[in-house]
Amino acid sequence: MTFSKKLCGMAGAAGLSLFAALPAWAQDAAEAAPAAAVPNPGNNAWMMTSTVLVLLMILPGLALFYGGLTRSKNMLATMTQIGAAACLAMLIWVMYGYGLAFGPEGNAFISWGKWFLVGVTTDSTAATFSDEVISEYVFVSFQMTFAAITAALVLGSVVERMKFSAVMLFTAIWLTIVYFPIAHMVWAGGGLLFDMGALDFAGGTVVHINAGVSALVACLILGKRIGYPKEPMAPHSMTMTMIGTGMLWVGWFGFNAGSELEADGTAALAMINTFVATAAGALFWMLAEKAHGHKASALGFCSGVIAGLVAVTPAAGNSGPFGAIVLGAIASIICFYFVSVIKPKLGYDDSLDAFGIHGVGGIVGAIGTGIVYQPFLGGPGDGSTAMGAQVMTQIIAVVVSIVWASVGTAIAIFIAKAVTGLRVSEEVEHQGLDLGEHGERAYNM
Amino acid sequence: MTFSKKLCGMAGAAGLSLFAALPAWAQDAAEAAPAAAVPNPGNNAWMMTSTVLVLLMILPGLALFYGGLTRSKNMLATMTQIGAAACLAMLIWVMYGYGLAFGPEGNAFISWGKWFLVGVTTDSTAATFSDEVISEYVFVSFQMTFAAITAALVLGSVVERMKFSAVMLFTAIWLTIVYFPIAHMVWAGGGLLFDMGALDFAGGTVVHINAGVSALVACLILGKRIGYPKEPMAPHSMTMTMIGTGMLWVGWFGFNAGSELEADGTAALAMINTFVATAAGALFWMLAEKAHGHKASALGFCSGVIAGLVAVTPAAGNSGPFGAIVLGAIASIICFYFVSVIKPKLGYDDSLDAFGIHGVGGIVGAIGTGIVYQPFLGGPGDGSTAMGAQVMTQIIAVVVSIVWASVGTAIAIFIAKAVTGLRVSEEVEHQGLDLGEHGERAYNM
Amino acid sequence: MTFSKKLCGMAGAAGLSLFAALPAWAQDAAEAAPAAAVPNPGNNAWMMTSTVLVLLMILPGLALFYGGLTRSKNMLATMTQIGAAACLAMLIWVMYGYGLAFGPEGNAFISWGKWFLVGVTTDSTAATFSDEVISEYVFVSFQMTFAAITAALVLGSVVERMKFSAVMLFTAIWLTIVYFPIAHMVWAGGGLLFDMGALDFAGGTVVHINAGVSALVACLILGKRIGYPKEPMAPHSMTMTMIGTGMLWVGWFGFNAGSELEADGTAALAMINTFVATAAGALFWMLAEKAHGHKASALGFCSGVIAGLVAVTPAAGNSGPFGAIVLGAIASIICFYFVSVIKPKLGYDDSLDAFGIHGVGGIVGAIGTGIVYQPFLGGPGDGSTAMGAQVMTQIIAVVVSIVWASVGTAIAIFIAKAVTGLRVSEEVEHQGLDLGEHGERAYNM
Amino acid sequence: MKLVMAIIKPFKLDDVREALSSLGIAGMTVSEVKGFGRQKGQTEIYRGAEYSTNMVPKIKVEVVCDDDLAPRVVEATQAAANSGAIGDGKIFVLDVGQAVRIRTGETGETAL
Amino acid sequence: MKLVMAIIKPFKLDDVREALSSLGIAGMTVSEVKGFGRQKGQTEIYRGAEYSTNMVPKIKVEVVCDDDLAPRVVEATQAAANSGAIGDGKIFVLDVGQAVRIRTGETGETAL
Amino acid sequence: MKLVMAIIKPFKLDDVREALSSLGIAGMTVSEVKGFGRQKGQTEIYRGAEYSTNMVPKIKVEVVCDDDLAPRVVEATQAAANSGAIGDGKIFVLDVGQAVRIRTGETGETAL
Ligand SMILES: Nc1ncnc2c1ncn2[C@@H]1O[C@H](COP(=O)(O)OP(=O)(O)O)[C@@H](O)[C@H]1O
Ligand SMILES: Nc1ncnc2c1ncn2[C@@H]1O[C@H](COP(=O)(O)OP(=O)(O)O)[C@@H](O)[C@H]1O
Ligand SMILES: Nc1ncnc2c1ncn2[C@@H]1O[C@H](COP(=O)(O)OP(=O)(O)O)[C@@H](O)[C@H]1O
Repeated sequence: MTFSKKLCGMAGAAGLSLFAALPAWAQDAAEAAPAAAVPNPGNNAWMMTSTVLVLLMILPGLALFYGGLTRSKNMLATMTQIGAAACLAMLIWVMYGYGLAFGPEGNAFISWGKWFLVGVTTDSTAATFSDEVISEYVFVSFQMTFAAITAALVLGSVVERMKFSAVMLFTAIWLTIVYFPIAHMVWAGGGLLFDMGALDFAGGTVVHINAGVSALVACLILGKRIGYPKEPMAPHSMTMTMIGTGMLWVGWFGFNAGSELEADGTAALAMINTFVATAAGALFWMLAEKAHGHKASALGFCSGVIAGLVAVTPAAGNSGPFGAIVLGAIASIICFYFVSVIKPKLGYDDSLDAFGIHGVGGIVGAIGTGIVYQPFLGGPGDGSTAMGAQVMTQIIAVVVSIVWASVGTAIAIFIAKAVTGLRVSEEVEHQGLDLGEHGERAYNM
Repeated sequence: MTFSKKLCGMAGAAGLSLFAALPAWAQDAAEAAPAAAVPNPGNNAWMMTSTVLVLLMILPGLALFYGGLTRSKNMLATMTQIGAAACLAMLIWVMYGYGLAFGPEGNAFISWGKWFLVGVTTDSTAATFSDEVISEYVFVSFQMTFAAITAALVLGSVVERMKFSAVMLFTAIWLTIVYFPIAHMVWAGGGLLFDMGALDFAGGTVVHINAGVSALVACLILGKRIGYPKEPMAPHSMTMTMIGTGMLWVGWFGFNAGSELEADGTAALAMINTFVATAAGALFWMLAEKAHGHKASALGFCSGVIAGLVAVTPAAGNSGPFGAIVLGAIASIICFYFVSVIKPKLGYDDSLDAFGIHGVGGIVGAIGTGIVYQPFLGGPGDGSTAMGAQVMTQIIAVVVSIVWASVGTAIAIFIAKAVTGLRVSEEVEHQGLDLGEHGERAYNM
Repeated sequence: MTFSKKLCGMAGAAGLSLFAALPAWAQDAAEAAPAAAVPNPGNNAWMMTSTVLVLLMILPGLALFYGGLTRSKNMLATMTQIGAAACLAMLIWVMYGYGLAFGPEGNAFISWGKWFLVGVTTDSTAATFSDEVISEYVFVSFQMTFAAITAALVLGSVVERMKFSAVMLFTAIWLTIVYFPIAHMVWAGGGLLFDMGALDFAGGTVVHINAGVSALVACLILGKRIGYPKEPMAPHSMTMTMIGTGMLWVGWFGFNAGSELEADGTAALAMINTFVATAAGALFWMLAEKAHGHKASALGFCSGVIAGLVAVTPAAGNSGPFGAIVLGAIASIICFYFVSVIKPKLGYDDSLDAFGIHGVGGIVGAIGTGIVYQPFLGGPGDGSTAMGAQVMTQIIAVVVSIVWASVGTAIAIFIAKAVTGLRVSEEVEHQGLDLGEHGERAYNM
Repeated sequence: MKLVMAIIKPFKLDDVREALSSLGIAGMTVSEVKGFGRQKGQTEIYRGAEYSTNMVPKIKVEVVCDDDLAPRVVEATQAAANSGAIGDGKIFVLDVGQAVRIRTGETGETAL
Repeated sequence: MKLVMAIIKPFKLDDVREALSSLGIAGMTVSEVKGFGRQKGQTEIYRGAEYSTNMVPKIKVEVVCDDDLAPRVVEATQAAANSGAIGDGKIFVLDVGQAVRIRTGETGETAL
Repeated sequence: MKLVMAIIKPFKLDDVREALSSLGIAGMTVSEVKGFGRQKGQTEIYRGAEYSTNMVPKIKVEVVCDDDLAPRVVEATQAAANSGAIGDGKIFVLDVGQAVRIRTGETGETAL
């Protein structure tokens, strides 16, 4: 349908090395392949597994990671917001989200068509980066989980005070005016950033910078929690946060290695990178704590895991393992410094550091991908784009995402505020959103 | 071995569209394929993954979902009953369960042969719905997990008061006289309901209606918990229930998409349906709460997820995504109404609503599958069976299951009562089954 | 590179039955296959899934299983030690661990080469036991998770009192002088025990005996927890231990069925064995408790699950299902007897019974594998090696592992003691390692 | 005024609360405690390690009432919490010098 | 000496602690309790089962001080814990016959 | 009768219980509390947010005994709970007007 499809056609056999240089899903993956193409069950199997793994990241993964960090009176509200926002994203995706992001017609900012998945059948397929195809329903499902988790990630900054109704309305608007366009721009052939050659293997820009920046804007407009930062608001269950961390890591392999769309050697590279960058992130956050005179903490471990995962996301298939280790370590240290030293000075209340980790880590990862991609650093690039040029492209992609996400989020939040009031009453905030918004307690021991 | 095998042979190339109309595993899947057939590793991989996912549903999934809803003094008992019943089911399955359900010889109600898996080797294969095969050990394992989870589901109505010994004895008898025959009738070639053309993609009848109805009968005979309904019996940890819900959803993809036995486009259809029907179920339960003047609750979210999953189970590969959404939404609203409004009036004590959700949702799903299957509603049917006729077939299958499950469960419970006494002493019930039956506490903080 | 490679070349078509008799990964799996060989996506998909499953075993699986058994004041420390040790193992693995265990050059005890994964690309492959190959990055990742979990398992005996810094240093040394050599000896072509024909399908010797014995030696040197055994130290959350147990079981399919390196019928055999041996282990532990005059407990269930899993690990593809059942049952009873009757008399403080279950169960499994392997017991062996001879080989392998692990662990612990002091202060031990070592609490309800 | 402090079995809480309500007692404060006494605790066994702590979960109910009502509070509590089995618990009565309602600053019996 | 026992709303604990500190009170003991009283509890609904327990989480603060200080402790607590809404809680004052500091064995007011 | 209320370090509970048993004390009631005092709490840091609550977990032991035994109960508790470090806790003694055994209705010292 779009420019990239032609690109694909021309690329032919030379395509593999060429495409390795492009963002994952760079060609028109959703375009039906020639009639003869039948998915290899191995690729379909891997992609279905990957899709399930991304769901594991959302529920229970992210719900526990975030929920454990809140106070116990807001545990259910946090988990329910994540779950319900993800569900809403799924329904919107099959109605018009897929069309807006990967539809058959489009321009540099948005696409259209295939509303309500019309024309998609059990026989239709989506192209991968080689000559293979996968079932289009798998591609639709896989991408659906990306939309769902990104919407959920944003909520990390606004928990413990935002109304449930506001969360739902915000999510619907935000997906429509922020997520789908950015996904199209970065991943779909003909998309603005795709055509510039920006590297984003598994969603550093689309998912993490996008979610992190949107979270920051949202919490700035929403305002601080009552008592913040004076009153202590320690995580009510670091145990839950650690369980969530483990599940996020496990699920992230679907996210990263799945973004290759095939069970091939590049998927395997994305996998090993997702191990080692994360391991480095975890250990270097703890080392940074030590260097800063603190104890190496469990929350530091968890935070480092996430920072490493975020940073390696755009680089997963675009780096060698040692590039990934360096990227994970550096992103982790920068995120540590940001959330522990800089953020307290700025005084805004991003409750669970959605910006401090996904935003900051995403930016480091996106730019760093331009560096570790180079062959002389062990990356899979062919050296045809100079490092400086690639880094500049990456920076432009980052800036575009930041601007788009900021403006779109502000619009979405203000609409949600006008319609729902946005914030719970002071009384509900004291008593907790579990009782106040959902009429339940998380624990009745 | 059975009628369906012949059917398979005759069906030949035309088989695919024909079989799409039949229940999953409809032909004699366990029959060794011709010597030359070697499983495609991709299909084997997907089916092994699916099998593992179903285990995830049981332990920790269902154990947490159910356990979180009980009082903390019965947490371990609930989890242990589920785990131990599942283990028992696994051992029985390889001894004679597989033979009774999918054995090489049989009639409309039961099969026999392959006791102790005799004749099954690493080379033997089971047919899928196309010309492919999968390793028979995979098929045996996959089906084993279905038996195990169904046995565990039944226990939801009797927790907090049934003796552990009674649970174990009941499970053994119930599997033998209820589960294996129904599985045979619905899924095996030559089975009564299979031959009627009842649609049950992944176990709406065999698993959910069966478990739900059996749960109802079991709790009616067992009697209410002391203090029910006067004393409040709030879930001791909705957090655990939400974790369990997430795991059940994640694992359910093995259940539903795995029931295709291949990693093909129909599996992908089952996958996307399992996403969207569930998302609709979750949101519509919460909407129903709102409409009823309550707050949208976390337990409502969880209940809606399960209701959606249950309803889409028979329809997973037998519906288009929007049929699945409607089915999930309707089932969820009906289940909400049933457990929140009707059940309190009836006054029986199905502690965790095994009937209210699995039974009711299963019935809605089974009958609804006859509707959403139609091509004019976006379903994959070829229109050869009129909607009315298909719905009638579905209703008959539902009625047969209900009758069989009720009678069999009553027999099993009465035997368990005669042998073990069935119910713990009043003192143990007060003190909790964790201490009284297992000598432990779930939490020693 | 090594002897086995030649063996492979010679084995040719006859290889399959021959290799079935050998440990998994027996040939030089890491050797690049001929240029033409391309991995079947189905096998790659299964191996990536398996790798992810092993991570699930570590985090959250083992972290929860172990963490739940400690007192709440040490929950985070336990989980963090497991997580951080696993991360360290991953980094060491890609730096020099893979080279020491599966490097291109080597002798009977150790190999070398491929430092920093040099030469491994997205195109390089590792041989399986048939003519197939898988991506080498997948093989590296899969094996990496084995090193990581084994390091984490050892820590079960020393929790609640060992310094975090000591844990990290110990792990680095222990992997280098204990794990990598034993992995090489057992699994790499040319390795001492491999060449002897010792059977170890998925790591009974390398992982479980090794971890169990090392744990015993480590806790003997470290000393008891203050108050042990007088003061009660009940598990702070059996709920967490049960979640962990479920995840370990789920993940173990990656461990066992993944060790076939392909998604074939033998992987399926390993899968069904991992179901039934575990089910038997769980139920027979509870029966042993009953027989001993106790109540059948939840911790008994969990312990039996692990004992069954440990015992079936070396036997997974080397036994028929009923051999596996017997093995699981016997190992479980022996482990029960060991930890409940013998251990209290010996008086050492292996806090979480890493030796009592992994060590003892591993030994039973390793020796038992020599028995259940025989064709007249339903095993897949071809009868060419007499049972007595095979059992003797197994015993030798066990003894070598025990001696090597004991000596190596003692060295590693003494170095850690010299450098870090090994044990936390008495005050920190009273107060808990969570606050004392990490500055956090697991629960702030 | 008197502080009536009762240590009761957890499942008797509802009965006690109802009994006190019917005496016109409008408020009480409840906490979870552990009791040692004649009643044996359950023996817990974890992998062979046996804990027979003799420690039993109990509920402590604290009610402040005026002096006249105190005997009837004690009586009603005793009647409601009684199951006839060992471990039913104790009631202790202490003197209270002063009571203040925080919201209004009222003192004495009107504060209750 | 007096034992001042205050039942307050959980989010007022910090204010009370500060108020007492500024009176020179060096120590206090705090516990989580549940209160029944005029303040209505939240209604919780779980699948149609409605629990309106009237049971509200509260914090109990116990401070032992010498007799002279007691009135000021009561006053300061009342002022700090007051939000003007139903359920702010109560303060009770009891007599304490003896106090001992475990570490040193000191008794009486010096033990506080 | 006297109510001896001791605030002690959690790991001293077993010692205290044994000491009281050997005085013939048959029952006691124990609860988990948090103490503020001279003993510093641990500083917890979560992503740069530092909480030094000065709040330390303690155990409250409540024993009712007859007047004669009270001094010995205090003494034994003080000896058993003493570790010599700051934060060992306090013992307070209050008068108890009445005691009732719920099971039997016995009152006074025979109820203990
Ligand atoms: N001397 C005491 N001081 C304080 N509490 C006591 C005392 N004796 C008993 N109790 C409390 O009363 C509870 C019940 O006492 P117990 O001796 O078990 O049975 P009974 O009340 O039937 O005599 C104990 O668990 C404990 O909480
Ligand atoms: N008679 C009483 N004895 C002990 N505690 C009481 C009594 N009355 C009230 N309380 C405690 O004080 C709390 C607040 O009382 P409540 O009647 O709700 O409001 P208010 O303090 O504004 O009158 C209750 O939750 C309970 O913990
Ligand atoms: N005035 C007081 N009233 C009530 N409890 C007190 C008081 N002072 C101290 N406590 C309790 O005693 C504990 C120990 O006191 P602290 O000042 O830390 O050390 P020490 O007992 O060694 O003087 C505190 O944590 C608190 O629970």
